[in-house]
Amino acid sequence: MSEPAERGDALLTVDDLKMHFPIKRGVVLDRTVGYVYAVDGVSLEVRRGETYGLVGESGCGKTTLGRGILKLVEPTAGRVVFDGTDLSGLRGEPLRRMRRRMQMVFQDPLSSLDPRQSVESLLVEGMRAHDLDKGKESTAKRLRELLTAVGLPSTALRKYPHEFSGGQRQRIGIARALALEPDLIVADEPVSALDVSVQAQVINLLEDLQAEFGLTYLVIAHDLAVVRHISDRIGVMYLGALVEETDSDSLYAEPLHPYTKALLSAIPVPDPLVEDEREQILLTGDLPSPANPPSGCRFHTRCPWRQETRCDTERPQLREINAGHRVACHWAEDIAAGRIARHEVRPVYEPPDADVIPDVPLIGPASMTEVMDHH
Amino acid sequence: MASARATKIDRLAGLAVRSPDDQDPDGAGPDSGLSLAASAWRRLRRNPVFIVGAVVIGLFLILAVLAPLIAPHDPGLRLLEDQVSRARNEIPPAQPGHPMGGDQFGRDFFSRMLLGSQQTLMVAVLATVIGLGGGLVLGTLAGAFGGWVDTLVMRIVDVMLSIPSLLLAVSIGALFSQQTQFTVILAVAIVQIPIFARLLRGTMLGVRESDHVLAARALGVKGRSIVFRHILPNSLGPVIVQSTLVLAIAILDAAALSFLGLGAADDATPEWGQMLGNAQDFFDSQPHLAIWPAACIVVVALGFTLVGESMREALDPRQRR
Amino acid sequence: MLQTRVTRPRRIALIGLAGAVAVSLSACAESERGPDAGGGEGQTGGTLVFGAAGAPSNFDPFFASDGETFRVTRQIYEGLVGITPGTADLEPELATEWTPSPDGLNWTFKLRTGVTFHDGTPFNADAVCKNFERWYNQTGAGATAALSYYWIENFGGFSDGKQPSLYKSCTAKDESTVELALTRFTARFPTMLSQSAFAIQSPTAMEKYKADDVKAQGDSFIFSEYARSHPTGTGPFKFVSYDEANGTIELARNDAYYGDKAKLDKLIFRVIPDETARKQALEAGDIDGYDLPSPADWASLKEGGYNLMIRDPFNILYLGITQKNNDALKELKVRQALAYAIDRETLVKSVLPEGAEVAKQFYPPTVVGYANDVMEYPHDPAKAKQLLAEAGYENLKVKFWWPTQVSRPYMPNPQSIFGAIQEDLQAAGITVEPVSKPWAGGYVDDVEVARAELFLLGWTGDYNSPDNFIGTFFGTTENQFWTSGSPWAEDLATAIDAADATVDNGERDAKYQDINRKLMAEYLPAIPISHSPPAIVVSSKVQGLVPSPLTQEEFGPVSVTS
Amino acid sequence: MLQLVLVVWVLSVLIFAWLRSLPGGPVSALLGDRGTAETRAQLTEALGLDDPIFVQYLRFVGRALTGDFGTSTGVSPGKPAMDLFMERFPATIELSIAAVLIALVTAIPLGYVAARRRGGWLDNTGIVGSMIGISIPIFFLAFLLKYLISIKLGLLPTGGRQSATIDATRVTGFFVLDGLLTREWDAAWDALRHLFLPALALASIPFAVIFRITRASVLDVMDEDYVRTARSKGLAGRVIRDRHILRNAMLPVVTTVGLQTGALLSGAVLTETVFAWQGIGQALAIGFERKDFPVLQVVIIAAAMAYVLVNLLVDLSYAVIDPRIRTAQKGS
Amino acid sequence: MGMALLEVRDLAVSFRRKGEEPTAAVDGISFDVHPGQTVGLVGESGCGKSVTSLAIMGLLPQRGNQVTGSVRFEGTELLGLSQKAMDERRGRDLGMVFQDPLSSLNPVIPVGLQVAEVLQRHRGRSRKEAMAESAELLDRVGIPDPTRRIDEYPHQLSGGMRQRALIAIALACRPRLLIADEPTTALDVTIQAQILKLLSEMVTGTDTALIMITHDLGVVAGLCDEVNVMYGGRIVERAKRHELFAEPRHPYTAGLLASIPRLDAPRGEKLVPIRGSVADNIPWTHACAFAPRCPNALDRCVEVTPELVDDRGGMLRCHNPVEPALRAGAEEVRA
Repeated sequence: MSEPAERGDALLTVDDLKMHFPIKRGVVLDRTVGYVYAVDGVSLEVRRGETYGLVGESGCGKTTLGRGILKLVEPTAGRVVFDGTDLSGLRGEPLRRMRRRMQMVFQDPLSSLDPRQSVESLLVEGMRAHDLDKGKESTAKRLRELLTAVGLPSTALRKYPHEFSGGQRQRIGIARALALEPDLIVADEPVSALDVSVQAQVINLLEDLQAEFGLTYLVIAHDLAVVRHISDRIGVMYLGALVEETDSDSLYAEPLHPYTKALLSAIPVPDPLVEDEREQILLTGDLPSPANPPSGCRFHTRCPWRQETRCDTERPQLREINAGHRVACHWAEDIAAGRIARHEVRPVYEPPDADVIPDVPLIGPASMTEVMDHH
Repeated sequence: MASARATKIDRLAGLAVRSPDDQDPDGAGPDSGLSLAASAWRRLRRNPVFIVGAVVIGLFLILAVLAPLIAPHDPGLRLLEDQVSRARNEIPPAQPGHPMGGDQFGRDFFSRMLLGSQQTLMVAVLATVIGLGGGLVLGTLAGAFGGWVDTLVMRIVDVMLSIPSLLLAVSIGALFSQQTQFTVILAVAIVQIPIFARLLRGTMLGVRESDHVLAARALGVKGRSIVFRHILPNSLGPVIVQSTLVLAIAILDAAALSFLGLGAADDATPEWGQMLGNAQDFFDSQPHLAIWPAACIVVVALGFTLVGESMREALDPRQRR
Repeated sequence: MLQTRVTRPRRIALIGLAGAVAVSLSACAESERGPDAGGGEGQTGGTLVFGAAGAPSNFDPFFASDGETFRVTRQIYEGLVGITPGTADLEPELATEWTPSPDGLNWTFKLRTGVTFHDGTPFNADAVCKNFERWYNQTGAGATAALSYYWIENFGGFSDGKQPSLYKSCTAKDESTVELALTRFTARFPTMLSQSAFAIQSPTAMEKYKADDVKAQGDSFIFSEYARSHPTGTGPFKFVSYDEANGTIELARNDAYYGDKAKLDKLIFRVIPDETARKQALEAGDIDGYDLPSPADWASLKEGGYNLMIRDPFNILYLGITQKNNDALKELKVRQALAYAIDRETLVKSVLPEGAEVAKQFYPPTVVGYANDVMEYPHDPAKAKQLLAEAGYENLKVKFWWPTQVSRPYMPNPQSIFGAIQEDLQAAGITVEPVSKPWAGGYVDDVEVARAELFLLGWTGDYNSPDNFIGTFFGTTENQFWTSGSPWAEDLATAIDAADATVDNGERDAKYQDINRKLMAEYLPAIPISHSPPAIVVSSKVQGLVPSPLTQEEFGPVSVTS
Repeated sequence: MLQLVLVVWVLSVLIFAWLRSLPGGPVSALLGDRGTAETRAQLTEALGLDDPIFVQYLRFVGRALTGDFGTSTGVSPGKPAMDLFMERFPATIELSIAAVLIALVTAIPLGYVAARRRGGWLDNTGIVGSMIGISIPIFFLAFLLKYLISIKLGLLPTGGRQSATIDATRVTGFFVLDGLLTREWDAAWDALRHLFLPALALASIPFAVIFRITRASVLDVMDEDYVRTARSKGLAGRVIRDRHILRNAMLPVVTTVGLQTGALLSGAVLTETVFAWQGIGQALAIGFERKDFPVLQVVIIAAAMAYVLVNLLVDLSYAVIDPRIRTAQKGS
Repeated sequence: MGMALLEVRDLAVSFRRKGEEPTAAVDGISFDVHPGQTVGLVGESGCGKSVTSLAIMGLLPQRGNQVTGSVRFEGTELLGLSQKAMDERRGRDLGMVFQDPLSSLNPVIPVGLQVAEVLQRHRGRSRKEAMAESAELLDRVGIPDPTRRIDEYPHQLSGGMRQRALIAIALACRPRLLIADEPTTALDVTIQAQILKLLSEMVTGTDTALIMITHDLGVVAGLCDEVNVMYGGRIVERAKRHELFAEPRHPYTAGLLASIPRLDAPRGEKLVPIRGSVADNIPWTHACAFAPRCPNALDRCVEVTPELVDDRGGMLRCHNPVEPALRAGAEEVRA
């Protein structure tokens, strides 16, 4: 965004949120053989009017965190406070009412739109659920406003989702969220399913809408370039926890966490000059299984700055190093100051757990044959 | 462990939740933008298998509707009884007014074949409707509520599924002291209930976790509304396909019950399966009494099977080619 | 009450008593079967495979009551008395002659000598008495009607004395003379001994294999080892094996047989439950013959060159009437109206097989006491309507039970018979409400406990005796027809008993004729419909099979050409 | 395993209650038209059928625990139901295995070729054939086969498991196998001749299903990326077919074969009746007609168990074929 | 630069469906690849880049498509080659790495064998030799503990390891040409960096040529010598990578560059999107397919098909290319 909106108080506070999912297995009897620690103690704050970007690689728990915040999936522990209301105890009707104020934009615009509903009924449905369709006239007017806002022609109302292009569908998804006049929009990978040439349209739209309606965004994405472009502040997640949080500019300028550094250096830049010169911090190995996270610092198995002490045993907490810059690394200052040198990391190869589908902890397989279909 | 039959049904259920355009991105064909149903219909319309099946079913339906008007005689009246002789094993031959002669009781065989279509259709449709209805109720209960309701319903369903279907139908058929067309329908239908229930529940569980249902939940749409406006309508595809196939199965099962002597005792209103079952004894001497109903059953069952299978193929993107 | 003094000479009495049942005396004179008694010039050797409709329940005929079992045991065992092949007439078998005391209570049987059981033990008076003692001393499961049906039917009770028994004692006078003492006179004795259930079995084998070790278990009975795999008789065939996995029972020629040795090396019964399958097995040459071919197949079997033998009908199909639940049926006029309404001539012609006859009374004409001048009910719908009107039941409604999943010799196709009668009744203005039930799935129960109103049922005679028919139907007042509701029920039962106890032949014949006349004219507790002939079919290779009206064929004289 | 026990127990209760509520029963079956009200009552008492259902059930369970499941009243009167089952089960297994073998050896190659030549005459014939296979009443097909081949042409026996005149030694109850084991070649050949037609009729449904699943599965697998990878390696066609296509395509086929057990048991009731095959299918058909409760109880429960067990085996056999399952199991 | 290893001339691929007009997926593209060179094919989904690679490899489905033009590999025409002759070359001279490493590996065969079977096929190795060599290859592509891995199945490996295994398969016989079709799209960025590094390591210093197919301009910027930008089944621009990124000439290339957020761009800079979507293409027959979305479109663009012509050392297919000055201006802003 060109001009960051005025930064207000916290609209959303997440406090030590944990989301663990049991892994069930067994040929004859299902039993819980372990847990996937999808989100394992995340605390963050989203301020009114800002865009908070949550970035991380697949399996880091960012999507689960987003759904947990909206209570679409029940968290295991921790608190989510939205505008002063603790959502943890909220259930049933009050929770449903609360949903009006927190909306979601999904990754896949096609699958998130019911193929059997026209755009009109898609948009009206949420309004009806919250008694916002006061009358035929006013509803029609509201629909026109929404379409104009997301840049769709009013003829779109009678059409069905499959008749639109990917970018347009995402606009419909955004309009659906907007229809409820929410305060917070959680956008989960809002552009990653779109063609590159179309991504910019949606990114710009999101920015414009924020300016127009004073929205607060929580943007979840794996593409750091996109997140950095759109967000005021960014949280970097690794294996179920935040490792670094700061504003967008400082993140690029002075990343403090080794993981953030590696992540930034891994992103290719469409400029040969930059590419030819830059120094890459290549991480070895793969993301450990969230069902069996490493002890101590979750990153220590791959960290080029890992130290013999502390890293393996003591889990670093997020701590504020500079103003508004929090890092979960024992040695952040020393690394920044160059007191600790990078070293080789011998890859500790850990095969991924075959059945663990970290972000989809929903139904366990009914039998061995059913597992087959999960490829 | 759920039986593999149950698993198979669950897998069928899976075809509804698959995303419609999971083709390779570069080969995006002309129908990549169409919805599941629309593109399925497009594929169906061009599928000769479907067309043949649809034509067969169409003719069968027309016949069933018009049969009472065309049929020259009452199928229950022993009009030609005087030409029947047990002693000489004679049945009335074709003659003016009775183009196919009479059956072993001297009833007009042509009229019986014609009206048989109506009764056969009734058996097929009623059995399917009852099976589907029961399955819908159970499946919706399980699929919508989940939790212990799901567990309970599915345990019942699993036990039912662990008995081979014809065995179950025969057992149910034997339960009635007086066998009528309705008991046959019921026996055939009850066997289908667990299949429908499991199928629907599987699909619903899949659809329940789909993005658009999540979206509806995020919108704050009420639970009932989510079930009936989103989950259920989007879960019906495989169930509809299955119903088409069950229409065929019902006709075949009814015939099997008759063969085992569990068909309707009263055959004044004819039904093909029953006619076939009862004609087995005369196969050597009067083969046409068996062959005609058998041929009609095969053709109609084939029609339903063709339509059902082509619908399944059309709905299953993996088979899209 | 049965003690009628007989004053005629013994010889006459013998002739009278035996001859009253067995029409021909020649059987007695011909103490040994002639060399060609089996008929035909059939060669010796070979194997005959005969199709059976069901598995035998066991091989101890005393504990059996079904035709499938008797068909097998009849080849293994013999009784004291037998039936002349092709007739229903008595002839000597293991006893060469028998003499009653004048009061008919003590019977002296002279036994055939030189006879041994298949296990090599001798057949003698002692063996005979051991059989009778065994029968009489049954207890527990062995004394239930499901097992000792024929004993209970014919002799009544057991040694426990709960029910009176016809049997009193058996004494072995010498090696080949047996004296049987009865508690009363019955015209059925000794003909009743021709029934397969009273075949003489080897006491040694029975003891060795614990023949009486039967017990009720679960829903049925467990038979003894003897009954399952060691049947030992004196007949022309010996038991070899029962291959249950393949459904075959194998018998082999008894080379030690005292009479004409069996011509076949082996006689195999193969179980093929499905009727159509049986016919096809014959046509394909898998079997050489089978019993009770469906009348629908008769014509094609004959055309196919098979030897279809139609037996004389020895059964009765009747339209049962239960007076209990429908007041209208208590009226004689209504029952007569039903009789007039039914067109039995057409029914017999179009629905029943060749050789079937309209039944004028409750047993076939070959049985003693048949009255030629009973009241007849020709087809007359007008008369039927008139009678109904007179009785005040113009709009008569009846529930009509008919069985499914069954075929009996007297009722080859219940559905056809029901359909024909239903149409006739309706033509006479009677409203029929059909109730169909599977034979073993409720039909028999309903009929037996008099729940039905009209029903189809019948009876196949076991041996030539009127009592075997009408005695079974009306011998007690508690019966399926609910005759106890009628004033004449007691009279009828008494009359039947009296006739049976009448020693004098002519007198007895007259009594039975009188009963029959009354049954048809004054009582009409049910409506006799027809006598249907059961058939038996063998391939053209098979010679020497003499069809028996009692469906009791013997395979000893049978031979096959290859 | 626990669940299997549970299923069996629930089934036993259901089936017991169910059968006892059927009209008619052993008394009618035993006495037929020769019963009188008096003898019926006497027999009912002797057999304990006048006791309350739960007493009867307890007695049944008590006996069942000692391996006694009652005695047949109709199919083979007087024979313990369990003995009857054990004796007839091999017959049905023999028939089913033969049917599955026929289906497998014809359907898999045909399905493969049909998929490779999609749209060709063989493909179209196969599809139409398989659709007819599941649309034709199996008993009618059995009947036609018997009529044409056994009766009209006289090529094969009309029914039974072995000619009555053959003197064969019984070892396992599988007649063909017995013949081979005892070197009674004529008995084996004779049993095989008896087996062929019923197996062929019974094979119609598994053939249709296996053909279709093989075809669909091969079509699926042919489109898989790893087949493209295999082609990109320049591998020989045979290697691609055997190692890359068929091995993967067989996974759904294995499940299907397991699922077909149910259809086989259903089909066996009809086929065995037509061909007078002394198996449990025939026992069931007769059992229902003659209300042979002990036999029905044993056979239905055993059929359900066999069905569940076969499918459990199929599930387990997956691990042998599919390494993905194997490691998942190791992990648990 | 010597003789080209691969010469693609007028390659066109069209798909036919029953009862439909054939659709052209690739519409007459030509390019050369020289030994040791890395050539990029860049474009969005549906531009025909993957179809091109499959056509070169002869891996298009056997039915329903028509391939015309010429693909010469070391002077041999590949398109007309028999299946057998093509099999001889595939895996030995031509290797390919696919997009989805999980689905591209056979799930029921151990990884080692999947590598070894190429060696058995083309190098005539016995199974034992091939397995040993397979372990070495896995080691070379950076799979730790290769002797254990060779007996494991694809699902037991992580995404990155799977892609390494695929690369090992493709490189097993040291092919002259390696085609990598979106090899990192399915991977996370940190893994992507590993794989890209591995790929460039494997080809630099050898004479193995690499065709890199991707939608990610960033990937191309760091890897390729020459870049072909594809749109609607045709090449619209070709240039050396420095030239391409410094002075994009085609409005599509320029538009792409301007529309993607760059990590190094200052925050607050508004993205310039390309309007419309890929579906808004029009056929090349009498127009420029990009015209409906093109900010520079002229009337001529919808009347005359632009030809691919030489342009400043590269090639360009545009009636109204972007002037360097405009881009230079943008460059300044950034600097």
